[in-house]
Amino acid sequence: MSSLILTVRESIRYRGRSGQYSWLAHRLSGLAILFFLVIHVWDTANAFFWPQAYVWSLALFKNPLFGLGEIGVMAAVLYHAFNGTRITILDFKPEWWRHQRLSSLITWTLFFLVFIPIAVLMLSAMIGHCSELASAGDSCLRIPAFSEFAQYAR
Amino acid sequence: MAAITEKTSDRMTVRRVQIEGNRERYAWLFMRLSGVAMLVLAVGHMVIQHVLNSSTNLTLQFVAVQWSSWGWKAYDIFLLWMAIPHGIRGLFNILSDYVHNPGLKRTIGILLTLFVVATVIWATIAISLFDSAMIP
Amino acid sequence: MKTHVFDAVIIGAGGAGLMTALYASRGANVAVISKLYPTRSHTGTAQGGIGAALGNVEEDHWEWHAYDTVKGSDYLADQDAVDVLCKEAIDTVVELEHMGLPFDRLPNGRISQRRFGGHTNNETGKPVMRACHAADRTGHMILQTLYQQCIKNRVNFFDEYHVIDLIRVDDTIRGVVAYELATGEMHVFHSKAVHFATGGWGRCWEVTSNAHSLTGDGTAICLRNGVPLEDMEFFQFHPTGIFKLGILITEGVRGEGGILVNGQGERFMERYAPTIKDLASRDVVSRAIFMEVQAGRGINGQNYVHLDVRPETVNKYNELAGDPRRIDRAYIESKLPDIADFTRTYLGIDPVEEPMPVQPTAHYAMGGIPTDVDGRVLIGAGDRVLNGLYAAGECACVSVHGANRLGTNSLVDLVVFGRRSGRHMAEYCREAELLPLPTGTGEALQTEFNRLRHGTGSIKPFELRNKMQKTMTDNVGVFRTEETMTKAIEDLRQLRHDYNTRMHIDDKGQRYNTDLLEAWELGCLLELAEVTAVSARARKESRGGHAREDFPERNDDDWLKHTLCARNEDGSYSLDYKPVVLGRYEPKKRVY
Amino acid sequence: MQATLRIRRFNPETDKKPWWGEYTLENVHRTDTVLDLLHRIKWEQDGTLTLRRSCAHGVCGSDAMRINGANALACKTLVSRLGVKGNEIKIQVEPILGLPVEKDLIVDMEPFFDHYRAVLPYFITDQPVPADGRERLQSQVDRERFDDTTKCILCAACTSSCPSFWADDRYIGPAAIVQAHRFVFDSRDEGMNERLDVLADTFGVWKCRTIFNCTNACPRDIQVTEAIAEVKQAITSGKV
Ligand SMILES: Cc1cc2nc3c(=O)[nH]c(=O)nc-3n(C[C@H](O)[C@H](O)[C@H](O)COP(=O)(O)OP(=O)(O)OC[C@H]3O[C@@H](n4cnc5c(N)ncnc54)[C@H](O)[C@@H]3O)c2cc1C
Ligand code: HEM
Ligand code: SF4
Ligand code: F3S
Ligand code: FES
Repeated sequence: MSSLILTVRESIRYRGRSGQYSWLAHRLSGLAILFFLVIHVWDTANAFFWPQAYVWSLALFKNPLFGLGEIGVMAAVLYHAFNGTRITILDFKPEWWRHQRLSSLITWTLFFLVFIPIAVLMLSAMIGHCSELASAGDSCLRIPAFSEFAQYAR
Repeated sequence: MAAITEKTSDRMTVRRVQIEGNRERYAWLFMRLSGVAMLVLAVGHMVIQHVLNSSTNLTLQFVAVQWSSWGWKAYDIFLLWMAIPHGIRGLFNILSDYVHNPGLKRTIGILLTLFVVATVIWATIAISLFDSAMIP
Repeated sequence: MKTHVFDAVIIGAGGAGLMTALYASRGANVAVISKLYPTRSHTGTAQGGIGAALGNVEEDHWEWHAYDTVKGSDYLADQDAVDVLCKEAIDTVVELEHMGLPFDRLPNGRISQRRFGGHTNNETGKPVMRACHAADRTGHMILQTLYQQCIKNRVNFFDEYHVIDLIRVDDTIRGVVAYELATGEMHVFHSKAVHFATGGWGRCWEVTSNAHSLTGDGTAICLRNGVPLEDMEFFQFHPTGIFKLGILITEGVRGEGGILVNGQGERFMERYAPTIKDLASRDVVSRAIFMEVQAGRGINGQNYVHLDVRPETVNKYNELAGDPRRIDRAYIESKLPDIADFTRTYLGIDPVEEPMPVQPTAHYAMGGIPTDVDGRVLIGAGDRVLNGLYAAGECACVSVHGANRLGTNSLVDLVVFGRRSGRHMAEYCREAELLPLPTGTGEALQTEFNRLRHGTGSIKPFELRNKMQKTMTDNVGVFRTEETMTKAIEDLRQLRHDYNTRMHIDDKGQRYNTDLLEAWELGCLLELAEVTAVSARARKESRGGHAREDFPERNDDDWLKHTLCARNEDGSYSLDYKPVVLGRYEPKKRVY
Repeated sequence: MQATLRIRRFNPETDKKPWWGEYTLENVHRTDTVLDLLHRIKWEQDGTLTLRRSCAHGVCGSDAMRINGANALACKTLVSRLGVKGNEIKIQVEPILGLPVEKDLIVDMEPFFDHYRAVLPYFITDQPVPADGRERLQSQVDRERFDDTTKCILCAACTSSCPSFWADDRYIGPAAIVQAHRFVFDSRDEGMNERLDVLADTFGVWKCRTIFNCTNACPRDIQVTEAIAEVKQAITSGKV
């Protein structure tokens, strides 16, 4: 465990360069996606095994708190995918490792270029949803009750 | 002094090597290959499900429409088979950086493998047996 | 005190020590003791190449190499030993290749060779391509390769152990005493044979190409144990050290066509050595630079000149000389990558675009522990062999370098004589007996170390070291006179007195006490500096690396002989001489 | 100019824990190296400051340490590169990470050399030497392939900059892989199977997560990550 503390502390303290930050971001994004994915898979499986729970969770996930998380996962997937591709390409083309600085720069640029418009789209959808509910006298922040979806019970 | 004018081949010598089979090596390859596959599958999935169709208007009926086609079912199953093992293997890589006790590491490995198998089977059943006609 | 028993111990893990270990370990149980991790040894810094008449590029013969070596030595080298050196050079270089050393290659796949100072075609007098090289890190590759082979052959290493004394009883060798850096513990290595390969002592001077660790320990230990040292007045100043820093710019730069230029933009070596110009031997070039500077022709009137290897300059002079070779940036980057790295790092200068500021730098000890061609240490003018005691490499004096060493010949010296002494030692150990250790071994050293550790004077070692380096540079440098050397001897006596009575160190601890060991090393340096000055003052002529303003000519009638300087009980030094072994080549005037 | 050095100190004989020592030096020049400054502190101010060094020009590999947060050789790091502000400079010096600190800037190098020895870092071949008693032949292209990795001076700057090595010191580390690369891609050497078996193992190349700190830290400008990638490729493709 001491090595965990050391790594975490020094990964921040050590004055590494783009490579170290790419690695940190890749690792953290990978973990974030995994966390989301596991929930997502088990949850989606409910569409078959337990529709009531699934529909309830759909409603729950419309909560802006989850919405923000979703944008985060989007960021994670995009970065992780681009950076993973970068690593893969360089791994199979070793001589390109000479240009790793450039390659991380390209990855980050690409990531922001793609992510920003997507984030805007997602955010506006979320805001639209909330204002719609608000005009109907409801709140998008309300946690839906499980019983609301009794018609889906098997 | 004729020797100096002779020239050896300009071609690089390439030789074959024999390396013992090793799980690490295949895992490494799998991470990259599944990664490339997911570049299309996962990013595509994210864009389609979470951008083009916002989850704010996602409904069971929408899922039913999608899963009425075997094409989409296959897409999702394939993504599932890539993503879960990839992600869990990634988690295992990270854990094995810090878990140095071989016994504990093995146990974690076994548990994670069981988890992958359970998840993949469970979700595959769900997707493939999902019958859109049953949705009201 | 811990005791270890081996057939033989080798002190030093540079090229000489490792080559010896490799051969000795084939027949005996050996230990290599080194105060540095082996790969940190100074052999690793050798750049330009290792000389051997392979004839891979153009006609060459070992006899030519021998002649160049003898001429380079200003006829002070022993010619029987030179023959051994040059003949076996070929074989050893090939052996290194067989051990995996990655030499640069020619288009036909053979070892690449280049020009180097003082190496000539004996018929035309023109430079010959004799220096086998691996880019400009030949020494690094030799050191790595030999260390790798030692690992392969499971040689025992004691890394970061300082040897501080030899155990000699009358005329027999019983082992050495070492100080373990990590713990501060004394260890006795009990053995039948001892081999010194501890390298040079360039740290006696201010501006030097030598590592901080090159403090002549083994040579000083031998001196203290009754071995008179040979030819100590001959210390080589390499002409091209980086201005002020002393970091070496290999002669290979000039081998590749680089030239020296003075403040007036003149290629001054044309005046001093009309035939081979910038590739004259080192003493000649160093003196030329010194004289240019004295005459006010340094760059901007300062005490340095320029070394110019810009492609346009090199190509211009090649064209003038009718030499078809042309070079470009890529060529320099591939042949001299480390040099380019040094100048970029330390000077911010790109050698492809700007000339480099250089000045002579203290570089190599021609003298040292006298040995025969099998590495056996010889005592006194009668060449009495001290059984079981060996030396090789820079700390030893065979003597193949005489009054001035040719570039590339040191690396040859290491491997040729390392190999021979390793073989001889293995054989010796087969027959010799392990004699008992005398009682009280190492106690005197404990006392000495305690004295150093707990000294209460007011002076710190570095002050003494600075003073020593200054007086050696000012008074026993490229040029010397009776007066300057007398001054140096007086200064050094005073420093030695201060060292013994008025010094203190800060670190009183046991573990990793580098403060203590630096102080002890200073003791070695002071002693060798004084031996150098004493030997030099007595030699009333100029020869090779020993240039006297008051005796500018070589004097073969009186001085064609080796100096031997012994240490007396009371700490004073006395001199003796022995004849030079001549052979095929009669001494004549040296012109390049 | 004036330099302030913060140095991580630890003396096992007197200290329970490491501490920061602060030292001020006057008359520091832009061309001074960090080693010069450490020497001045050791010689003029505090002789107990302990470090390894020898050649003083970046070729012996003794003085890898952590300077302003990143690994480098003290003797190859010029003050001018460390961010001089006006007439002042602040420099922080620590021992390299991942190896046990023995005293001040000295770490235990044995684990590092153990890993080095594990890759069989020596020439292996069964081929007899040429009958003419001369050198083996090697073409210039074949020689060029491993040129970069022959430059390694075993300074440990790379291995001790690698987060993967900090996490698990059984990882063989970039330096050992560089050393193995030097032999694996030498057309004269025949030990590639044994060597690659070591490197293909759990603590071999797969522990490299291409973090690239090693390449940035290498004072010899070796393309370390590239060399590691070549080894990975040799293992996956079965060709060298
Ligand atoms: C910058 C430079 C460039 C050079 N270029 C060339 C060249 O191109 N061609 C050429 O032929 N020559 C060259 N030389 C000269 C040559 O490199 C050296 O003379 C030679 O390497 C010396 O080798 P060595 O084995 O005798 O000693 P070193 O390599 O200096 O090794 C000394 C060993 O002794 C050990 N040691 C010392 N004292 C003790 C002690 N008290 N206890 C235990 N161990 C101890 C050290 O740890 C070290 O392992 C160059 C020299 C320098 C400085
Ligand atoms: C979208 C396309 C993806 C690509 C191109 C990709 C690529 C990669 C690659 C190449 C690695 C190996 C990194 C290394 O060994 O240094 C990796 C690691 C990892 N991936 Fe992915 N991946 C993708 C999607 C995912 C998904 C969906 C998840 C989550 C389930 C995930 C989780 C992880 C984790 C946890 C790691 C381990 C990180 C580490 O070791 O630091 N990845 N990915
Ligand atoms: S690869 Fe570079 S950083 Fe690593 S040990 Fe070798 S020289 Fe040092
Ligand atoms: S820092 Fe470490 S993870 Fe790989 S690229 Fe270098 S060895
Ligand atoms: S002292 Fe030799 S590398 Fe720094």
